[in-house]
Amino acid sequence: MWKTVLRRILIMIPQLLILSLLVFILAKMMPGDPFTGMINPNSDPKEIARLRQEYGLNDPVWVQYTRWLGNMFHGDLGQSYIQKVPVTSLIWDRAVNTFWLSLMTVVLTYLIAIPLGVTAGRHQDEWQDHGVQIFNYITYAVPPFVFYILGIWLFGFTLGWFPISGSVSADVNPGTFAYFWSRFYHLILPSILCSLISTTAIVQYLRTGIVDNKVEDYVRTARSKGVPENVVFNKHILRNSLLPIAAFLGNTITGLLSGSMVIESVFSYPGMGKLFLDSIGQRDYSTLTALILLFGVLTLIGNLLSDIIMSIVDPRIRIK
Amino acid sequence: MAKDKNTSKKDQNAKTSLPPSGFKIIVREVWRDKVAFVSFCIIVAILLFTFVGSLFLNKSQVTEINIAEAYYAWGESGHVFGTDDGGRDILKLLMMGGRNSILIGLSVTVLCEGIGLLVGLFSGYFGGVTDAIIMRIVDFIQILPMFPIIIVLTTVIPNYNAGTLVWLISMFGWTGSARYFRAFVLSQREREYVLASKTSGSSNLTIIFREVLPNITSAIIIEVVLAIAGNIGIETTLSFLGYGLPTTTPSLGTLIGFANDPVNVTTRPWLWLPATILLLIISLSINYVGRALQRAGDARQREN
Amino acid sequence: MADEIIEIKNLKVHYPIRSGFWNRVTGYVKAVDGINLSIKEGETYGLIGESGSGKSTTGKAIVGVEKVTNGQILYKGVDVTKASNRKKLNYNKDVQMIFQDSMSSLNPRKRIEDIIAEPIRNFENLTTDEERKRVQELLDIVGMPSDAIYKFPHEFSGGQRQRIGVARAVATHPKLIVADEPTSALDLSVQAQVLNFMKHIQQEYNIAYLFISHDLGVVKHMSEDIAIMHRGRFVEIGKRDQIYKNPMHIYTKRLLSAIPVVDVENREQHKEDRQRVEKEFLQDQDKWYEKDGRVLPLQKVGDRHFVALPKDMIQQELKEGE
Amino acid sequence: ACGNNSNSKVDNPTKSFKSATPKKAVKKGGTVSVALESDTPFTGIFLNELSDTQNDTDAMAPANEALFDTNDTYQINDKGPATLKLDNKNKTATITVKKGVKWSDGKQVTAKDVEYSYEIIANKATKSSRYTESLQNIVGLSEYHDGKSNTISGIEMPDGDNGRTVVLHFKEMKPGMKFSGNGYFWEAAAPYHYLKDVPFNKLQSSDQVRKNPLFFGPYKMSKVVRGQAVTFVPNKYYWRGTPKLNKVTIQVLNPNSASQAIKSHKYDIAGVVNSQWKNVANTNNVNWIANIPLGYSYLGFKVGKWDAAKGENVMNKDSKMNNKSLRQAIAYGMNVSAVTKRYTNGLTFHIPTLIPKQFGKYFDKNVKGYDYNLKKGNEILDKAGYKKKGKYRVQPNGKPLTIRLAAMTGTSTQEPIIQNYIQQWKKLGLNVKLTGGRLMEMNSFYDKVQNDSKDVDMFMGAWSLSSEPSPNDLYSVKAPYNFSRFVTAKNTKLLQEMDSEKAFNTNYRVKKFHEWQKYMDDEAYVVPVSNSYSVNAVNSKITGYSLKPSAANSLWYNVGIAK
Amino acid sequence: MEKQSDLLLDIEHLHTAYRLHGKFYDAADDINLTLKRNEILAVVGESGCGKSTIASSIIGLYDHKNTKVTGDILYNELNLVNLNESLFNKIRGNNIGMIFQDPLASLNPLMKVGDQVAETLYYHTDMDEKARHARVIELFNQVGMPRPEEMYEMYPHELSGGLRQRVVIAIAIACKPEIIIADEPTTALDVTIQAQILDLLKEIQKESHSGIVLITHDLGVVAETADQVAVMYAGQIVEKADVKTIFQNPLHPYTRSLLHSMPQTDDESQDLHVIHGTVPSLVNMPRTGDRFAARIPWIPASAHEENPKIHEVEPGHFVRCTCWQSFHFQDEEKKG
Ligand SMILES: Nc1ncnc2c1ncn2[C@@H]1O[C@H](COP(=O)(O)OP(=O)(O)OP(=O)(O)O)[C@@H](O)[C@H]1O
Ligand SMILES: Nc1ncnc2c1ncn2[C@@H]1O[C@H](COP(=O)(O)OP(=O)(O)OP(=O)(O)O)[C@@H](O)[C@H]1O
Ligand SMILES: [Mg+2]
Ligand SMILES: [Mg+2]
Repeated sequence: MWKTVLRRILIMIPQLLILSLLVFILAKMMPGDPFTGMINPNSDPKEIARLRQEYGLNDPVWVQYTRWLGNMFHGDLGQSYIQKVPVTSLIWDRAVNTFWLSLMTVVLTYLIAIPLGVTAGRHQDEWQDHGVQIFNYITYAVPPFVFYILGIWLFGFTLGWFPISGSVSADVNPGTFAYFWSRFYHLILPSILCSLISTTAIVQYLRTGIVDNKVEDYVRTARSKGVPENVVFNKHILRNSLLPIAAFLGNTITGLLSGSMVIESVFSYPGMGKLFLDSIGQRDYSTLTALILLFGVLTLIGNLLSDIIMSIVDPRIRIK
Repeated sequence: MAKDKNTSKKDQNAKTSLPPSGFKIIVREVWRDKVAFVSFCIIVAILLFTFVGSLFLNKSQVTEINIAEAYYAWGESGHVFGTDDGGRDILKLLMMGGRNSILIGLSVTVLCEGIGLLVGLFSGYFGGVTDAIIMRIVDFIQILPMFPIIIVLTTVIPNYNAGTLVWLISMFGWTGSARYFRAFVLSQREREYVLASKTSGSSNLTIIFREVLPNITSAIIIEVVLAIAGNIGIETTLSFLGYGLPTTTPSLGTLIGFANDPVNVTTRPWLWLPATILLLIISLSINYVGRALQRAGDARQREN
Repeated sequence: MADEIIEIKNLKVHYPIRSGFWNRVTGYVKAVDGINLSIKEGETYGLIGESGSGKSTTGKAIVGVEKVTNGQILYKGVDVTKASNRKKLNYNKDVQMIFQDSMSSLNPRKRIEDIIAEPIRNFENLTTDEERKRVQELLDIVGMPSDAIYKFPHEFSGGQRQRIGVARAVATHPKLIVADEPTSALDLSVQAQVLNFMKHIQQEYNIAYLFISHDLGVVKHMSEDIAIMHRGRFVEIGKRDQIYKNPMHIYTKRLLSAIPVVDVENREQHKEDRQRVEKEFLQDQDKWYEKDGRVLPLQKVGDRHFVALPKDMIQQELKEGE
Repeated sequence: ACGNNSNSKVDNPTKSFKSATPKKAVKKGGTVSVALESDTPFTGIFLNELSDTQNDTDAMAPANEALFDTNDTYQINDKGPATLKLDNKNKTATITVKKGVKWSDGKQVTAKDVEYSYEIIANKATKSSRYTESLQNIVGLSEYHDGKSNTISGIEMPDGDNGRTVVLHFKEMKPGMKFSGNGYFWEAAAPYHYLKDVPFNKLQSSDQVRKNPLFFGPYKMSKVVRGQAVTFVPNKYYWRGTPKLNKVTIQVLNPNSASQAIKSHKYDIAGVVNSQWKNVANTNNVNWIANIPLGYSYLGFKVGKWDAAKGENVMNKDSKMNNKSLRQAIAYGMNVSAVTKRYTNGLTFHIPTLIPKQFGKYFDKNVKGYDYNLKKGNEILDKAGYKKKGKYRVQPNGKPLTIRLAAMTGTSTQEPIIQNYIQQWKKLGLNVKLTGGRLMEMNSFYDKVQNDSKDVDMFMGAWSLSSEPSPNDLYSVKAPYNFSRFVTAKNTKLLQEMDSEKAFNTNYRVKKFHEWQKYMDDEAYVVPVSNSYSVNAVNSKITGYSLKPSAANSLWYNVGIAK
Repeated sequence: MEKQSDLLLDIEHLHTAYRLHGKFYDAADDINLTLKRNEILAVVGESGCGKSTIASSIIGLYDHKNTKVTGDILYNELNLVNLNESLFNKIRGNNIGMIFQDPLASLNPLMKVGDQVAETLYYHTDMDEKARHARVIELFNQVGMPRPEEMYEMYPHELSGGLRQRVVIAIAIACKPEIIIADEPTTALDVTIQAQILDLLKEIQKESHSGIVLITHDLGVVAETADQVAVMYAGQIVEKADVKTIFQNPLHPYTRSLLHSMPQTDDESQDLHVIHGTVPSLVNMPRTGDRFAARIPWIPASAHEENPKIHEVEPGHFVRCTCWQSFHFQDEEKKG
């Protein structure tokens, strides 16, 4: 298997190169540049031109690309034009935030989705099932941001139960319990809202899995062994139905780092999604290319992880 | 003469004994399932409301700004659903917007599913190297972060409108359905009727389109129906992030996008709520119909 | 004497196994590994073997839907392993196939008329009326009511469907039909219908069959010549009686002994025989096979009777047989 | 819409605005939280010489004090941490830091600290964006920048590094030099003793700048949550005395959430988004503290091109928009007052000229600008030969006339407002289309406008101004920011006179300003559109908060909780 | 249960009906069967005649919402019909073992085969884990699996069809049940393996003295293994006797026709016998009169009983309807 994994990783390299070139060109095609935002009567246009020159933005695109690529092979993703810090440190900062938010979201998602899916599958076509389905359809059809904004309005402002922006409050010291609590407290509302609407796919897969597996022959075999019904359900039906969800896991894990543009901008949460949107708005090329590339890598790793996970949990599948 | 009569009678006969796998089973299944039937009626009603309704509207009139009438609430001055920030009538915007969004959803679906179907058919049927190459391309496109790239492209493309939006979304959307259809084709290819056709001397193209394709129609119908439901709402998220359509092109996305501003969420629900509910109803209805179709498809699967 | 209509020389079909770091071909499944066979006009050639022995692969290679790794299939003296040659000859007009699973071999979305007419449309230029007439005739031949042409496959029972499959196979008046387990999915009485029927049309149109099955009773009923296949090769070929009355290879004996016999009185006896053969088969593998488990080359032991055994053993067997 | 329960505070907000909180007795201690409204995180470069975003400036405000206090017309006075003496004859400015002005680590602010700012700004390695043409008026600065010398020859420290006096030598003296924000010299100091060990190229990412910056203002930064929040505690060495509060926190808030934050009192001080005024107007326990910032929005017409080689604007006499009547008619077609009233209840208002009222005498109140008048617009067009052909007018030469308008995205009401103007112009028979079919985001907008794109005939932009009133940077031949690219002899002459030697005479300068405003009003190359109040919701328990220019430098020293 | 009676299973008037389009249709119609210790009872018949229906009724595994079972299935005086689930769970796997047709589908793809066997032991014995493991190995030996220790760790897809079926058998016999129900245990296998599996079943039966219900449609299999045979047609038992009688003196027209259509005759040139018509589906099944009558139309209607009963024509030989007395094959007609 390790050989296979290694091979898959090798195959990723050309894919990423193409992706990086694509992204680089796209980024350069966007109107404006990092210094467009500096236009105001207090800044000297000549100075802006000078900075452009100094940052190498006047070079031909391919020169910029090869320079960027060369630096990247040395682990240097460049300096953010806007934040004026190395992109790696910037991303690292945001990735940590996003990681916690996504982790909470994922955990909650599974905590909510699995019981729902199980209920729906077990009571197929009964009222429980219909209830779950309606919930599912609603969370699927209502645009997420409407959901988030209503949530923030109700729980953040009107009821005042939760903070409404940021990742931590300003007046706590890192390392203390208060700090930890504050971070957690900031996560609760966004992660609950986010998880509520991301349950759809899992619930659906689980339900279908259970409905399908219920009538499989091996379930009949289990019953013929005299296995009690609830064990039949948990040990045989449920476990087998969880397989397709296990396949999600890989992508979910890497999704932990990509963040969600929508939730992060609604909550002004300084994560990867927000960073991405900001870097587009501010034409922060270095951050932008690094991010898209990172998203690409994460997707690839996610697919690989999914395959590995599947091959671990499902003995029938061996990754080739 | 007599023979002719005979055949025509048989033809009638044939019509009545269409296999329950076709259109009939769908109708039957939808009719039997009351929720699906009601949903179907709702869809028809919405289509009438948006498409026929829009016929009576003049686009430039609907999107005309009248600042004096901005922000009328429900029912004020004859605006049933109030007006938006430019004094445009929400009800009329809803009609046109609904139509536009449905059209966008349909076009995206047609493009994505069309390309996906072709790719899936060829890739699945020929297998081997063809399949390997196509699937690598699909893999590559799937690792592209779709939303980020769409957003970048919307800022790059000079005259960004509904058409370009459709193309942009479809550019990424087809891969999923290609994979999906390919899986079906693969399972069909295993069936011996494909071999039988080969030994009967049919060409590959004939086999793909005349033999395999009809057998995955129910999968296609289901996929397409469910995809429409998903695609109608697809521009709303873009609108939220600020990369949606211009307001001169009313759409559900631009209407729901009013919810972007919390002030509107809390104090002017008429701006975004009707569109949200309309979108919800459309999605729900299509989903319920899709479900019934899926059951019809399953029933067929069992019969096979 | 009947002429040979197809001759197979040293046919090999190997499927590559890929593995290793670069996913390179590291080995082959030798599904068919060098068989020689010739089928005569109007005769039935039976092909028997356990699951996975390569029977279907052989059949598919003959009709030209499986890529041949090596060897020749000569039809009218032309090597038809090349697709271009098949096309030139309208090969599949003359060589057709009947499949095991009648449901999956009929396109569920097509009417019977279109199913049966497919080879006619591809190989012959008939007007619509002529074509319909022909389809009606064919249905008539296979004993189906004429209104069947407007129906769909799922409206028929298994036996009927199999007959439709046969009708399609004979539509272009082929000279050879490869029948791959045509009745294994059918009930006893339905099987009888289909088998009878296949025999009838054979007599009527002088069709040759390559009849593939693992049911020895059925093969015996159908075929004059029989080949026993194992691990992609033939272990024994011969006339029906030679095989059934005087089997020489242990594998043939094993197959034969495993057939359930409707002879309640002697069933204990059968069981003992069976187990004795099984034991022999398991014990002396290298006596019967090459060291790497492959089947030995065939040796002639009688008129049209060949067996894959070393010469010395053949002598011994022959003596024992006497 | 909800006109029936008319509420004066809602409909006529400006009446309830004050520029400072009521004076009350202050109690010691307390915490104040401030919302920093921004939809992006702040950068967090806490060094005046390197920071180039307003967010950073706002985020360090309680700790950051400038060298000079000003009066309400931005004229530098002697009340601040340092004094300024201008010598026109010798072309020098002498800055003297007061004794006792100390960094928050207790060290006196020295001449070297003042001088070091210039080093940071001018040194190439720091990549500071503050190295401007105006500053190069200081003798020796560009030589230092180009590496030709190791010191800045035009900056003298007569009492040595540790003295408190710095003498700046200028190549030329400017009338604006006595005003704060003029850009001719730097108004801050950098803690040399604290920064000297940091190489210039590392400065902007160093902890000394990012995490633990040093200031001499009333508070010092105690903690920075990168991009999100800053916490301040009192600077016990502060030269004016002890600040009142125990703690100040500044936190980034999405402007979208501003109104809700105000209503729910999440922050003690928060800005009001003007279009959300109605939602917050009835909030209790807040004082509305407002001022009118220096700046305006405008409609510009493209009549030429920037010649990069020559570094100057070149007007194209034959360009489509180079027709005074057309421009005037377009200006008459804008129902600015109706729009501002509708969407902001007057918090945004129509302005007549390009010099803001806040500049006092320099503002010419006789210039009336263009009020909405379709009839007049139509007349002008008719007279000028723009005949109607079908729905729209054609150019006098008979060619069809389509005017492409570039406009930026902004607040949520920007879209209807622009569409509204387009409709008004349609009533004049003018066919106006948006460049690109929709509002452009900022980058695309400036990309097109700055590069004189063919797709732009007119554009709606906005400038925020420094406290020095001269419009030279925006409208002169040599100004790249003269996006209209109009160049006329009269304009050039007026602008030059404004900043000439003679203009040290204030009356002369005022006269020239008035002449220029009249000229610009008539020519209408750039039509002023509107300006807005900037309103802050300040918790009524807070006292000492003021938006008066004279209070700016000592603002945070004065803010406290009322007893 | 010191003294065990020889009668293991007594099925009386069993009716099993499935709900189709809202109505219940009997798929097993008045079934009377007995199974004795040391006996293999074969139930034969063509596809769809209700064989599996009987099996699932005995072991109580059917969809309770859409299936109606009435009558008695007595096991040691315990009526299994509509027995309480938890009680039934004590019996399933323990007293009654079941072997299914498709060995791949019948095994959980995600569990090691050894664990699947051990699971039965877990619910019916108080063995600890080690003991269970040992017992599984013992069972694997018993069913003739090579390298049982290794096999324990395998997953179903890693085994060949024959080995999988052995695992399924091991599951069924793990607790030495008194009754084993084998529903077409060899249909999916090829001849040599089929023979091995059948031999194995017989051995097991010999050793454990259990009773086996063997469901099949292959008359050869019946001849090789069964002691008692019940021939089914359209939901009913049409003939029941010991195996010798069935093959040597078949009476019911259906039994005779089936035997006749086997390709076992030595004269290959002759046509095989074909039974006229087709098997009726559940919904179209005639509910009155002789269900087989339609397929032997040349036998006059008067020969059939109006409501065919099953008759004991000689001791231990039961035949439904009296039509057998006047039955002859169509081509024998002339001979009279
Ligand atoms: N496409 C393929 N790729 C790889 N191996 C294959 C392929 N098709 C068949 N094989 C292998 O070739 C061998 C022969 O297969 P074949 O289908 O000819 O057997 P068969 O005798 O027809 O068996 P059965 O009685 O089960 O139909 C088997 O081991 C099979 O696994
Ligand atoms: N769950 C069910 N619901 C409805 N009808 C059923 C159900 N199960 C079986 N049947 C019908 O009952 C009849 C008897 O079915 P059963 O499975 O017992 O036949 P069988 O003799 O086992 O056939 P086979 O040899 O094909 O396994 C058939 O007509 C079948 O279609
Ligand atoms: Mg085969
Ligand atoms: Mg069955």
